[in-house]
Amino acid sequence: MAYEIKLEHRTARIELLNRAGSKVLLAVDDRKYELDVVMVEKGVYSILYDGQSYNIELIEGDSGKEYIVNTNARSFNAEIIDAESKYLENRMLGTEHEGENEISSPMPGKVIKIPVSEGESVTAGQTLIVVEAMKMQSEFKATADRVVKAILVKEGDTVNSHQVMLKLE
Amino acid sequence: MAYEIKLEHRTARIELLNRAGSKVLLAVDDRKYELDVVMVEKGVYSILYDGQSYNIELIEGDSGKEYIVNTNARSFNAEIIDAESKYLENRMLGTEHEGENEISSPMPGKVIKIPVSEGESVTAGQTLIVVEAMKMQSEFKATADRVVKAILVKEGDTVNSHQVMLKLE
Amino acid sequence: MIRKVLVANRGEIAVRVMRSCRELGLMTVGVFSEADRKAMHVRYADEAYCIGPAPSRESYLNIDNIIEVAKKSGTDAIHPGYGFLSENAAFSDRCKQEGIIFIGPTAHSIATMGDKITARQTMTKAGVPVVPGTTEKITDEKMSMKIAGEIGYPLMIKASAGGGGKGMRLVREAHEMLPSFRTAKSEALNAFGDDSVYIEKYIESPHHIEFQILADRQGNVIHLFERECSIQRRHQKVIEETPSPLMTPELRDEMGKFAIAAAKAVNYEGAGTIEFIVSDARDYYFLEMNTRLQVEHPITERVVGVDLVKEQINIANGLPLTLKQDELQQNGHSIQCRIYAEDTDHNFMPQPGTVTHITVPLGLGVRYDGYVYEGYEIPMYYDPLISKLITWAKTRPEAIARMRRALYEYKITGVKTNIKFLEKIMDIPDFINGNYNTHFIEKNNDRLTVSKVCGTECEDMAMVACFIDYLDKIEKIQPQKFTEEFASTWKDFGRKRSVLRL
Amino acid sequence: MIRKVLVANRGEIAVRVMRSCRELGLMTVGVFSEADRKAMHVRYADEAYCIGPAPSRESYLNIDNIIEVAKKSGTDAIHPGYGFLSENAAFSDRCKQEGIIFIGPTAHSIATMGDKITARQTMTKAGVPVVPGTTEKITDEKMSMKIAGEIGYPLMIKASAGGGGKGMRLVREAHEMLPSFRTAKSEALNAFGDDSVYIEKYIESPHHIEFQILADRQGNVIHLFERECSIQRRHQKVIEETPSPLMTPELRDEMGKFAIAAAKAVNYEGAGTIEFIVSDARDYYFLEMNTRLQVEHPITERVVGVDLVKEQINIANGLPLTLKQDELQQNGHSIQCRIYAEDTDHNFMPQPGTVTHITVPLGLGVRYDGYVYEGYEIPMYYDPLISKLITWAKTRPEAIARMRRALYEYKITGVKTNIKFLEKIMDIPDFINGNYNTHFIEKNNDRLTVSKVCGTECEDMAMVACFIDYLDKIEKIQPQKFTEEFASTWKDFGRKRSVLRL
Repeated sequence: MAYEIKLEHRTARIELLNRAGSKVLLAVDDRKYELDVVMVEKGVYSILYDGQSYNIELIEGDSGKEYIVNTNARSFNAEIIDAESKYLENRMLGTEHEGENEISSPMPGKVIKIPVSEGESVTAGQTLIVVEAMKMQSEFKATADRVVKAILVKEGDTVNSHQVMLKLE
Repeated sequence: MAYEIKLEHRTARIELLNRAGSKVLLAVDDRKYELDVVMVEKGVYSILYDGQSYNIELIEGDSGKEYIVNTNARSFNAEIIDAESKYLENRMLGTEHEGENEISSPMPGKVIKIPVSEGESVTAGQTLIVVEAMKMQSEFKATADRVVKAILVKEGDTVNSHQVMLKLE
Repeated sequence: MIRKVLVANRGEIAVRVMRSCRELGLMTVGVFSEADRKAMHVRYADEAYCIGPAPSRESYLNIDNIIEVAKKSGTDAIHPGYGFLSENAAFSDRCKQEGIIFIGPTAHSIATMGDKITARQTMTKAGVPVVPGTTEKITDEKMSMKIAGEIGYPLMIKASAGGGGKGMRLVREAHEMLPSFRTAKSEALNAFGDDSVYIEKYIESPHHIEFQILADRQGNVIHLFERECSIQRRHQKVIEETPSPLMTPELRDEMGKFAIAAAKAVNYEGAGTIEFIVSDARDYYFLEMNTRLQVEHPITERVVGVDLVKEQINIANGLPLTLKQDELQQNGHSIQCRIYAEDTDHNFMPQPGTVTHITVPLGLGVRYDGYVYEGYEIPMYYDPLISKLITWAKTRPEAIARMRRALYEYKITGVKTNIKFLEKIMDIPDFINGNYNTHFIEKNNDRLTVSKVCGTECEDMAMVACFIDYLDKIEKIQPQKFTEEFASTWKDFGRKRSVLRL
Repeated sequence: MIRKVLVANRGEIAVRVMRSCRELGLMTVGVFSEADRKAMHVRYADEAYCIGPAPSRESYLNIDNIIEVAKKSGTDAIHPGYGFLSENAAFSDRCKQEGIIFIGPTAHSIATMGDKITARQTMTKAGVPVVPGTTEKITDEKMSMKIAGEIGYPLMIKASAGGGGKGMRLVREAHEMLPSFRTAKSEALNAFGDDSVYIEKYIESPHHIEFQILADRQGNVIHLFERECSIQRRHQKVIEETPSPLMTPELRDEMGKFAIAAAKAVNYEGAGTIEFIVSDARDYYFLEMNTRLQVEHPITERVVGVDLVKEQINIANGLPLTLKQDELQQNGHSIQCRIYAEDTDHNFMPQPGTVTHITVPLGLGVRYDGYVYEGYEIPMYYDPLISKLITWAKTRPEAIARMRRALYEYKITGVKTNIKFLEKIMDIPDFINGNYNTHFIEKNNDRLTVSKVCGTECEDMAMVACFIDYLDKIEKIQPQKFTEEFASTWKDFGRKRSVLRL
């Protein structure tokens, strides 16, 4: 069994060589590891490597292939890469990054104000939408001169994390 | 929907009259309750009745119909009684209590000593088996003059909670 | 005597107040918005009632609904916590009218201290030093230029009804004065419906140091020493400690006396805090009074050895203070870190969401005041404060070492928090040396935004955990095993059915 | 200087020791038996190594395996915690031979205090009062009768190598003497391979009061006041507090001086405890010395404001004590409750098992030292101690109220615990009045075995929770819904497969 795993900007191939209970023998690229791996609580792994005690916490993303990984030192985004992901990635390389044409909220919140309307031309730095969460208002601004293509929410709406609120042309 | 529920020595009939989200209308015997019931954590219920805030914790038994119920004041054994349970209970009433012929451990442990053998006659108070758990040894004794019918474990064995270790005649 | 207390608040402070009520043998009544049915304070209270929809204005700020619950439940007294209605003079007054004890000061004290210009005037009259500036509201532009000239630059323009940085402008040179004056007035009008502003001298490198006071109805007022609150982001405190590294015994004594004078000037009763702004040269000026319990009150509790909520309740019961100024002392050192659900890499953007896993730091010298639990969804409607972590030790270096240890142990998954950010602060020389002011986070921004190093081996382990988790997940739903699984689903159902006799 | 510490223990004490090591910036090495791979101390340590199978004799008591790990990991020092190898003279010696610092006293101190007759002799020589009785081992029956006559009845026969109540007999009248002497000898032989016994006067209504001491290599010895440990079940402490309700300042001073003399008599170094037996009339006698950290050390830490593990490490580093006797004082009152996995209704039978849910008590004045977590299976091989709950307050009544509150908040489901039992103790007048001795639990047995009242409404709510849980469970597997469910299982699988691209 082997997968490529992407950890932020680094990609490595992990191959399972042997496994008996919590004892795992595997290779990360060319480096072999003999490990003792157990899930101690849901999503919490304890790994012993050559005596070193590592505690790793995972939060699974929606697709089942993405994780947020917390080590003691820091937090990473990780992704399991298989044939499907590779295909998507290759295809993506050819196209423009879609995100730039969409405005989405990074956290759940409430739409307070939409000072623009569909079809309107906006200039870089102009506020497109204001979202409030936990007593803090965040203004989302145009990063370049654009035209508002579609407004998908209205004032007073509650939005989820990563929900697209506005599209630009 | 209605079930009889046995809480230690008391049995009551609970009937669901209405339910909308967390709001529940039900009757316990003749007493009607309008409640707000939510499971806040796995097995942990918060019930509001006329403003009173109750916290109830459940531990489900193996059969799915038995619970250990913890209220703030004390702990109970509870059982959902349906047609099947009633039948079993009625049948049981006619027979002797089986438990008296068996010796089982109330907790997981290790068998330290079995000073009797199969077929041996034992007298009331005689030690039949010694089990150790958490540095404490417990002696299980005969409650009446009996004959050892079967010994199901051996010294050094690990036993689970409620595992039958010895049968008497 | 008070027997039943309604806590008109939510989150960690509601639970904290109820804990002291329970220790006193008092019954507690919780109130909650529709978004808070599963909140810890509802579970903790003896009684709990819904007071309206999620937005604060319709629930936690709805005086009528809260009073209705108080009457229905036979409450003797209301504790407002901090925030929400805690500094609302009308609420204090309404409680009085309804014959319910408000655990806090009178409407008069709240109102006097709530309006910044009136507070400045009152303090000046009482001999408490205030930041040099106007004592009258200014509306006239010519007058503003004249006064600015007298005070000298740099200076601050502030909204009289202000708060939260709105209607506030820093003016460094004379030519900026008029435009800033106009914007400040317009912002103030928009935000508070009142365009009156005033002008104060701007203190460079300011420290925020506050004094805790307690005052009873018999007129006894004591102070419980200072708290250093200069570590702030977005004008909100992040870390507080006591004693302040800047303080000297003489200065403490002087400022403490002024704090008492300030409280006496408004016939204060209950627990309150006098905030001072202090320059690097240790010049100090009255800034404002918070007429309620502070978020950072636990560090004072730990070092002085009192329970401030119990003191508040005793005062509300009309009892005289039993603590005497000359018997009080600061024992050791205490630090508090505020744990926020926020993204420290993106301008401290708040992060509501569901907490999937928590490991709470415990052990010697650690106090933890929180309210979230595993599976709890932090609502988007309220403050992002998750918990407060308080350490104590004999010395400041040991208290810092203990905080570093506690933050290392503290794990929350599911929402982003500032735990790692706080951990980094514990390693910054300026903090370790106690050499900081309110510019600390800005000044140390580079060090605070760098991630801790997770070397190649550490990265490998992070990947291994994902790998193993993914393998085990796939194992469970592998197609070749599916037919077996499928069969066992039937079998499972059969087993469950026989057990349950459906 | 010590840089890396191996903690030769498990459970709460291993985690507690590692916390202080972390605060000191020391690396920690954990060791674990095969039953403890998922234990908290393994997760907490910087490094962790397996040292053998579950039974203690093959792992936590296996000196060779522990030394091997110490050498492999480059450990400078070993902390033994309490229990296991903490009072094993051979282990202390072996560490010395291997060039590893043993964080504890020398083999000589351990051995002298470990043999009860030798300890009695040493104390008598040092002028420390001991319980009237023999100073020599007795094997002869006639001699035993003669000595018994001189000491007077009631008296105790104790095994010289004894512990845990084995080889111990209470003799109330002369005619019981010979039979008891014979049984005690035979029990002692069976249990310890040594049939020597000694005789002591029996103290009616005894109190167990102990003094914490610290001694450095420079010969400085201080005491950190007393702990009252009289609340016991099966000869094991359940609740401890400091100050002792029985104590007077004069008595404290006297006993403290004897505690120091006792430690000096064996050239002690490190942290240790002198246990005294005290009569109602406040006559006191040396009972034994524990040459290690005690389970109940946190109450001393809280009231005196020290970290005893850090003091141990400093002493092991050869540093002189920085604490001075005349600068130490007891500040407020502290109580510790030991939380055991046990069935208090059935002779405190231990209850290993899986913890399904925990709510930890927190907030002002509460310290929690534990190691179990949700989903953790408490193994059957070791001590049933789950955690220690410590409260502090200015006064004893407030510390009791706080403990009552903390126990109310503390919830563990999955295994039976003594939490409710402890809660009841907080309400018993003899405890509240501080009027108790080691017979407390026996004496108050009736009050302690009665369940708290859960009235009809409370019972109804208990049933309602079961009812709703059962309904929702059935809803999920109802037969009429099964075909739909079945279809959705397929759909689910299809969805998962497309997501995962199997």
